Amino acid sequence: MIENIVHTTLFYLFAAFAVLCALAMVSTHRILRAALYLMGVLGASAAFYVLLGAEFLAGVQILVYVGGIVILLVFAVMLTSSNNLIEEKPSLLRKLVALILSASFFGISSGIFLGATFNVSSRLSGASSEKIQDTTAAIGRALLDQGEKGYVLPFEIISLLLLSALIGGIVIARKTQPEGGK
Amino acid sequence: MGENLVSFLEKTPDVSHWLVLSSLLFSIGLYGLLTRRNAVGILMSVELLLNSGALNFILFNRFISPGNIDGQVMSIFVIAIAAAEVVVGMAIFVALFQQRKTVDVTQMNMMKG
Amino acid sequence: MGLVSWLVLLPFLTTVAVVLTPASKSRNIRWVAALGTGAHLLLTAFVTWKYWQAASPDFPSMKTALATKLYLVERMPWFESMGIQYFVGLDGISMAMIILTSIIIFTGVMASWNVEVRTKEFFALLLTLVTGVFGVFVSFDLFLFFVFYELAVLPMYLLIGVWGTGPKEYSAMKLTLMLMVGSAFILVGILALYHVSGTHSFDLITLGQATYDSDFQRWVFPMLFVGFGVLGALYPFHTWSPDGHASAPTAVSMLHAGVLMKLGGYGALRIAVYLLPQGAQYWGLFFMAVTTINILYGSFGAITQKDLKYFTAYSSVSHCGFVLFGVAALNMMSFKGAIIQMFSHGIMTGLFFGLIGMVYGRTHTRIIPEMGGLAKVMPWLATCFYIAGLASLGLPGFSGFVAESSVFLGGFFGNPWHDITAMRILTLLATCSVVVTAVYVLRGLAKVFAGPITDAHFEHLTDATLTERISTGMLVATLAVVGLMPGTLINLIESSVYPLVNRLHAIGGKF
Amino acid sequence: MFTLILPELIVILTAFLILGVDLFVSEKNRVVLAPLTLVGLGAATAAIFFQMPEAGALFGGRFAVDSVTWWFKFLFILSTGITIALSLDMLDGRKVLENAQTPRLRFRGEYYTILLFTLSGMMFLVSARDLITLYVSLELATIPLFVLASWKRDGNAGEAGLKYVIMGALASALLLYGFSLLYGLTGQTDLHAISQGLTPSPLLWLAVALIVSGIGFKMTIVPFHFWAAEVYQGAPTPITAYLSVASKGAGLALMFQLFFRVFGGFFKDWQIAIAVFAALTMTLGNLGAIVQNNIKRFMAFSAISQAGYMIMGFLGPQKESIASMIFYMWVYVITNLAVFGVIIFHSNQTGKEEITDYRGLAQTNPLMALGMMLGLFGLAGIPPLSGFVGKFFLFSIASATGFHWLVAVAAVNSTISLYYYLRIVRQMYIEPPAAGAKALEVSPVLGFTVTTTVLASVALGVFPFFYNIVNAQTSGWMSLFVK
Amino acid sequence: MDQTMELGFALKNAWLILALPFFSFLIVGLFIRPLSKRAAGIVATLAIFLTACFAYRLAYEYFFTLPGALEGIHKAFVPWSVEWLRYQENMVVSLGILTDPISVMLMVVVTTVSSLVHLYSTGYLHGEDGYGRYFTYLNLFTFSMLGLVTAPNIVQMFVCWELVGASSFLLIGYYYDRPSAVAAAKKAFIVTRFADLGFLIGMLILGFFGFQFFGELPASVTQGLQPFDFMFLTHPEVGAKFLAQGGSFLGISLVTLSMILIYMGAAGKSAMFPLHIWLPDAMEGPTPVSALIHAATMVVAGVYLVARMFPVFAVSGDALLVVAYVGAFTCLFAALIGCTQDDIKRVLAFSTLSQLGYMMFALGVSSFENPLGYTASMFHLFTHAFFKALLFLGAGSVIHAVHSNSIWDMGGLRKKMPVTHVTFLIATLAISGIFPLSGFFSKDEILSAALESGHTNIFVVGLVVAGMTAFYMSRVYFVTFWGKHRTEGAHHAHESPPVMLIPLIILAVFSIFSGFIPFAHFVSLPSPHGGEGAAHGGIDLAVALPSTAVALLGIGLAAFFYSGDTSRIEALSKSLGVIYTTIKNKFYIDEVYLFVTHKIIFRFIAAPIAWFDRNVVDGGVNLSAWGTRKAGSGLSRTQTGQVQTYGSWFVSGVLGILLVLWILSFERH
Repeated sequence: MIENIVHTTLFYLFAAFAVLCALAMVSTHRILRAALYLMGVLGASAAFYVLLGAEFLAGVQILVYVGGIVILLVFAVMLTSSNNLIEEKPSLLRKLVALILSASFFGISSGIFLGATFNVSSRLSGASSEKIQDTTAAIGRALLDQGEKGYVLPFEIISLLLLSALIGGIVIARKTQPEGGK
Repeated sequence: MGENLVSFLEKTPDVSHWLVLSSLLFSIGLYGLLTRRNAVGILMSVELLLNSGALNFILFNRFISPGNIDGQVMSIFVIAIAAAEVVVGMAIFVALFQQRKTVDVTQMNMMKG
Repeated sequence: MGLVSWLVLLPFLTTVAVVLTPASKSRNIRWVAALGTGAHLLLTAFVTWKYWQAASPDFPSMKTALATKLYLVERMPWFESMGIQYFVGLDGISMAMIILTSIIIFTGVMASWNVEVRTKEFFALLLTLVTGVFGVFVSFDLFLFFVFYELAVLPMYLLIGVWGTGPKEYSAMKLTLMLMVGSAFILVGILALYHVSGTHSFDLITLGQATYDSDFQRWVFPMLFVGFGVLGALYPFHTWSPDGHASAPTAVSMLHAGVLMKLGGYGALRIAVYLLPQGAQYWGLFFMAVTTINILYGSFGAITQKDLKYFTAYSSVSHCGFVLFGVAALNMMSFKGAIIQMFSHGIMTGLFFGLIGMVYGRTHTRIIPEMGGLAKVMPWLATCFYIAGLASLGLPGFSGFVAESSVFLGGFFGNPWHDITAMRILTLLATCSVVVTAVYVLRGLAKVFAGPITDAHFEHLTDATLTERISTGMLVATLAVVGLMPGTLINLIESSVYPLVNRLHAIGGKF
Repeated sequence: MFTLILPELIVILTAFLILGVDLFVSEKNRVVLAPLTLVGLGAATAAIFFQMPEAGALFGGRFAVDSVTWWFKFLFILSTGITIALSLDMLDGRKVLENAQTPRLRFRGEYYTILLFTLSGMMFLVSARDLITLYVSLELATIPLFVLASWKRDGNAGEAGLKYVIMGALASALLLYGFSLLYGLTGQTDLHAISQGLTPSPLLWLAVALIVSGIGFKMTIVPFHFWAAEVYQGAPTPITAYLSVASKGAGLALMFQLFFRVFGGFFKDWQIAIAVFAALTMTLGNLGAIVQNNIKRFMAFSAISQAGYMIMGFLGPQKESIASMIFYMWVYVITNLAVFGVIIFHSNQTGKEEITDYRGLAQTNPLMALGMMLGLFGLAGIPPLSGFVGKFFLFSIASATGFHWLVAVAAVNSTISLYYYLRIVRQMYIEPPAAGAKALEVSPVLGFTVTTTVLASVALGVFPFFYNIVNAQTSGWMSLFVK
Repeated sequence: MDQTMELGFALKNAWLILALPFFSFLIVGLFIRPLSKRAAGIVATLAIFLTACFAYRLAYEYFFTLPGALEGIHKAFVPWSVEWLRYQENMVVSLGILTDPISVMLMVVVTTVSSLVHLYSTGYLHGEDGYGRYFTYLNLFTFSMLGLVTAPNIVQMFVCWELVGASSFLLIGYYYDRPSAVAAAKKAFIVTRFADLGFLIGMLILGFFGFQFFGELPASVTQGLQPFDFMFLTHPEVGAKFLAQGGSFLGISLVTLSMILIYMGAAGKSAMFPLHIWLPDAMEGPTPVSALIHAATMVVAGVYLVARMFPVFAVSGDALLVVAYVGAFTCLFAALIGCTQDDIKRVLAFSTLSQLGYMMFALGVSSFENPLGYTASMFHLFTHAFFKALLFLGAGSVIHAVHSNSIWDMGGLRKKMPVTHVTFLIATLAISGIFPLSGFFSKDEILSAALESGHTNIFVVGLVVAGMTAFYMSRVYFVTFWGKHRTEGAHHAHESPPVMLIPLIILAVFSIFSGFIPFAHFVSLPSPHGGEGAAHGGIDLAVALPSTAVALLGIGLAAFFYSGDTSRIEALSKSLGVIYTTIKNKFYIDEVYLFVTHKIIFRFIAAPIAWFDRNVVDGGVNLSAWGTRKAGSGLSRTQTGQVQTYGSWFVSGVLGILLVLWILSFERH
């Protein structure tokens, strides 16, 4: 089953890439590089989505995440650290604590995952098993459907969220000197 | 050796493999969140966390209930929420930067005790 | 609105009236308070009469009763789904306590006639406090009881903190917190009773009809007893009392030592012993031992005190020990003695603190060695002081003797559940305190009032004013009336003590 | 059917209306915004009452209304309304002293709009019946608050915002991860369907743990509470008040949604954990409050300890649990807002936030001091104030489920809390006023707000009316989820 | 008591004997005293005279009109009682009046002496500030003493016992601005209080057994009685039950223990060694008070109590022995000290102690087989009341004239104060036991009782002390009235006013003639089996001759040493050296007490307790507060302000919950 082999190989390749990018992202001292590595992780994630059969999501991931959010983050970096793009190192203690915590989280959770039995759908025996074929259309319909399977409500809620984030962002970031300060 | 590899590769990654991957990404994100000194760096780590959450939804959608698209929809919302968080976070960091001339979180301890 | 509700409502209305009186005229405020409490005194007399009319026909039948019988009862659902009611009524014990409180608050108002700083707040808080106290004594729903219980404790903080002397903030805080910790344990006990009884009611009578297994009783009883004991100055939770009393203004000390500390003994008897007879049987001897320490320790502690208020506070620790001792001794006489001791000590210590306040107001010192020969310039106060002192050492003819002898007899006679020899030894040890009391009381009195005048400016001090005379005179008269005619009080309370004892025997069991 | 979502619609429409009006009126005339908002909130409340006996679902069951949602929504609207009333002086600026150090808040229109958006988020949160709606509305109820917390744009506000946003993002990520596991365990997003499909397993515990962290963040449960102190301190005081009441209420609602609806089947498994966390939260919150000097920080720790009491209601499937928690939440909201009313009044007038700045308030402003004292006593749970009654009911649940030790811990904690509340009372009543201190001016709105909240706080405790209604409506609710 | 019997007016209205002084006390104290001091004195005195008349009438009715009275059968009964204090059912204490020979006898004594002292005091205290107060107290004392005497039950006895103690306290401290008086009052009260502790505990034990036996005994015994009633407690069947069921504690039978404890109370009040220390100091009170309280009435209450409880004492023979030996020892001990004192009142006080010792050992040596001691003791109590009161009042008269208490400040007063002198002489002779004065009869009866009961050692002590009594009393007499006046005060002394002299004369008459009363006819030990004990009166020459001889010897010695110049006695005292100083310092008993109370109890019990309370117990409370605060500030250190630290807590919180849930689920599943 060559498909499977490709699938698996891709999985491990992208996984390795994503993990390396992620590690690089959290350990680099240059914040802009971190943004770049983040982009790598997110890109790899898009690939994961494709592997998982969520092509639409992969597109969204590339467009919104890589194209939007990371750019925004880069702007943020520019706006906030114009004169020191190189970050100082965190203290050893903090690194140690973080290492212990994240490692134990990883250890415990992956232990649980490996030991857990999932109610894996029987229809899913291979990558090409039957599933909703046109996910893009299905998602589009679902987002505006008011019925049983519809997501119009969270969709509207998220629009309110984005709106208020927008308004808030403007209010906060607007360049005015606060009154009465020092 | 080669046989082993092939038989290994022939078995497509199972739900737990995916989960371990997402858990690894999540843990790395946590590490970043707990160590980065630049607030924006922390925000990036948060993206990593949210991303692995979204990944979870998609992989579960794929493996557990391929008959619907709930997981994928959730991932879309997660991406939107991540965007909103970044917007707000960025605004706050920028405003803070105007006041304190830095966004090093280790120096953000004027209030404590 | 029945009569009993008015007992609580009247002080509350007086509080309101005080609040509404313009603050600029402290004279008017005093009068409002005096009229309100005076009216309460009349109301109490009337209620007592009504109670007597209602209750006296039942006296013979109460001898075998297993449940407390209440009179002039008013019931109203409150938080219905929880079974919480507004349930007030009277039995003999609460009637006695109401009389005590009514007397003390009236005399307390009289004794605070010269409070000039923030008069309005003072009287408002004082009356709030007393509203709580009346509430406790009439409520027979444990929730309501607890509400009033805390209401009675808290105003103390401000009363001591604002109008007190010395390290007042410290004392006020200590007092409030210790009492609140005590009430926390009470709360645990009350809730446990409610849920374990399965009656879905906080009504004391209903709870009394439920059965509790003995393990449960064993752990809840000490919770309740210690919880109430904190307010009753149970050793070693008594240390709020010396500091608190020493810092408190006159009327507050009077009310606190006179009435509030009684809530402890009252609650221990009314709730802990009544509801948990087996717990009481299990722990009785232990608490007798602890209260014996109280009694001796308080009296020895009083010997070396230099400050009159500390002196009286330690004596209160000792005397309140008798109350709890009586409660823990679990028999008819000791219960009766405990109740009479509550009444007696209330009046006596009210008198003591009132007098100390009056003397302090004149000499501006409470340090015993600094005073001397005051009897010459203030014969009235000296006489009253001597009377209070003699009453406190249990001189027959005053109520203290009636109480203490009952407690001693009760302790000595023992009960079926505890080792009689141990009880007797404890009783005898407790009895020894009468000598120690005599020592410290007489030493103190002799130093302050007798002998030559020690300070030239004492020569020009004046004797008691009219309000002070009314206040002290009333208390002295009460002491003497109860002491000379103990039947008045005994007839009032006796029928209500029977159920407590009968329950112990009916729901008994050896461990 | 339409009326089910009417309150939310009214709130959202009001938000847009405000946004629109704000665009077209001059700065001076923007004072009309506040009344407009309040009218909108009033209308939403009316809508809730209008729908009250009606329960049902919309959007294919993603949105539902039942007896519990009414009370939560009503509560959120009320706390938003009071928060707005408390903000008026700072926004419209009529009563702020000229030399006060507290800067006026700007951007009224945006302020109200964002508040209303978060309000709508909370309302959706209560009604959400699937993971996705729940998560999205939770974010709507959270993310705009980051903005509000740093609205003042001074250093402290920025720091507060930073901490809030980072911790908020972390919490939201953890919660999301937990949700994803729930989804993975059952393949469902519908809360009811999830609860049917769950069986106890380590994976479930991992999901629960992650979810608890998200809830703990909202409700400030130890050890997820650390952000609260700084955020409360740095945020504008009305927002602090809002965070301490509405946001916490949202947390409680979230916990209702998850612990009753989803995990209700095996409460015995998490019961002890709840007890432990309740004990930890109230104890550490109280201990933290003892040493505070800044009144807002102080209130933060007080609020933390209150959260510990609140979750006692989750200890067991008692008939009264729901009513007790809702009642306590109500009581807490009203009482806390009364206290914040006085704090806002005081800091508006003096610009000071230290506890010692309250010295002698009883002599300069006796009524405000009285209100503050009653409010604080209410928080400490002193009878006959409603705070006591509320706590009593919660303790009763712990007692009924056999957690007597927790009752003891909680009751002793009440005493500790009394200690620090009394510190303020001491400043107000016992300490003399600073030399030359004059009576501070009380604006009518604040005066009215404080008065009504204090009165309500007393009345809730004395009159059983409110509790009885809540109890009557909600007593059967839990039996649907918890066996 | 036979209900159909006709009672006379006084017996029917017996309550008046308490009511008169009580209401007089109230009215004088509350209403008259503030208005007029003079009126207070008059009213108080009149009231007591009225009471005295009533008591005489009552005594007459009791001893002469009741059926069988003339045959010498005097039954005890309770003519009046009301319920006073109901401890519980079957445990009721009533307030009442018990009439039996000794109570009626003491009513007479108390009212007589009291009324005379009242009268005397109107003169003695004339013009003093506390005049009204004084009479109030005196009335209170009279009431309490009468209550004690008439008590039908042990609780009333105790109540009045305490009340006489209190009024004694008030009267000793009458001069409250004089520190010595205050100290003496305090001492008197505390010492007797300490003794009363024994009484109280004894009473508890008795009460308990009384209550227990009460239910077990047939109604014929308990009819109309209560467990605390004397008539019940002293009932022979109760005594038998005591012996049978009383049990023991530490090897002592409980009945003995309780009687010894009760005797402790009695010893305190009657100032038996070692509880005697208060009585000499009590002389700080005004002299009439000393006469009334500390000589004639209150101090004999202890004797009275022992007599009252005699049947129970008799049940426990050991307790009686204690009574006898303590009495005898005190008798000797006090007489020894009496020989060395200089303060006239102190000499009298020690003589009182000594005489009380007589009474006590007289009771101690008697038994149902040898009942003479009982009668003798009561007889001596009776006569002693008069002559000792007379001595005190006489001394008061002298002090009033000389303004000093020391006998060495007096001298040569026999010319200046003839009436005082003569009456004092009569009293001296009476106490010395010279025929035919009253003391002779009663003392002889005591001595012969001791001899007859076989307690020869006690008899010898009694005989020796008789001589010593004569010696030290004559010493006082000679030093005071003979020789030259030694001070200005003595020089200017003049006779007291008539109000003071009249009581002296009346008492002198009593002192002379009361010995001739056929006392055994009226007072004798009721035999346990009904009927009267065979007490015989009359003079036993075998005793009378030696006792008279030693008395005369004592007087002679006193005359030899003191009638003229004092060099002889100085030489003698010098030669005795340490022994003399020890005796003069009252064997340093006071110092021992002072050491025990101040140095041991105050310093090693009270002060440490106070310290312990403030530092350890209170320290514990403060420590918990401190600990809480420390925990708070420690905790606030975790609030570092570092958002990533918070994040770490957050994540560890998640892991923590996970572990908790996991472990719990292990336990459950």
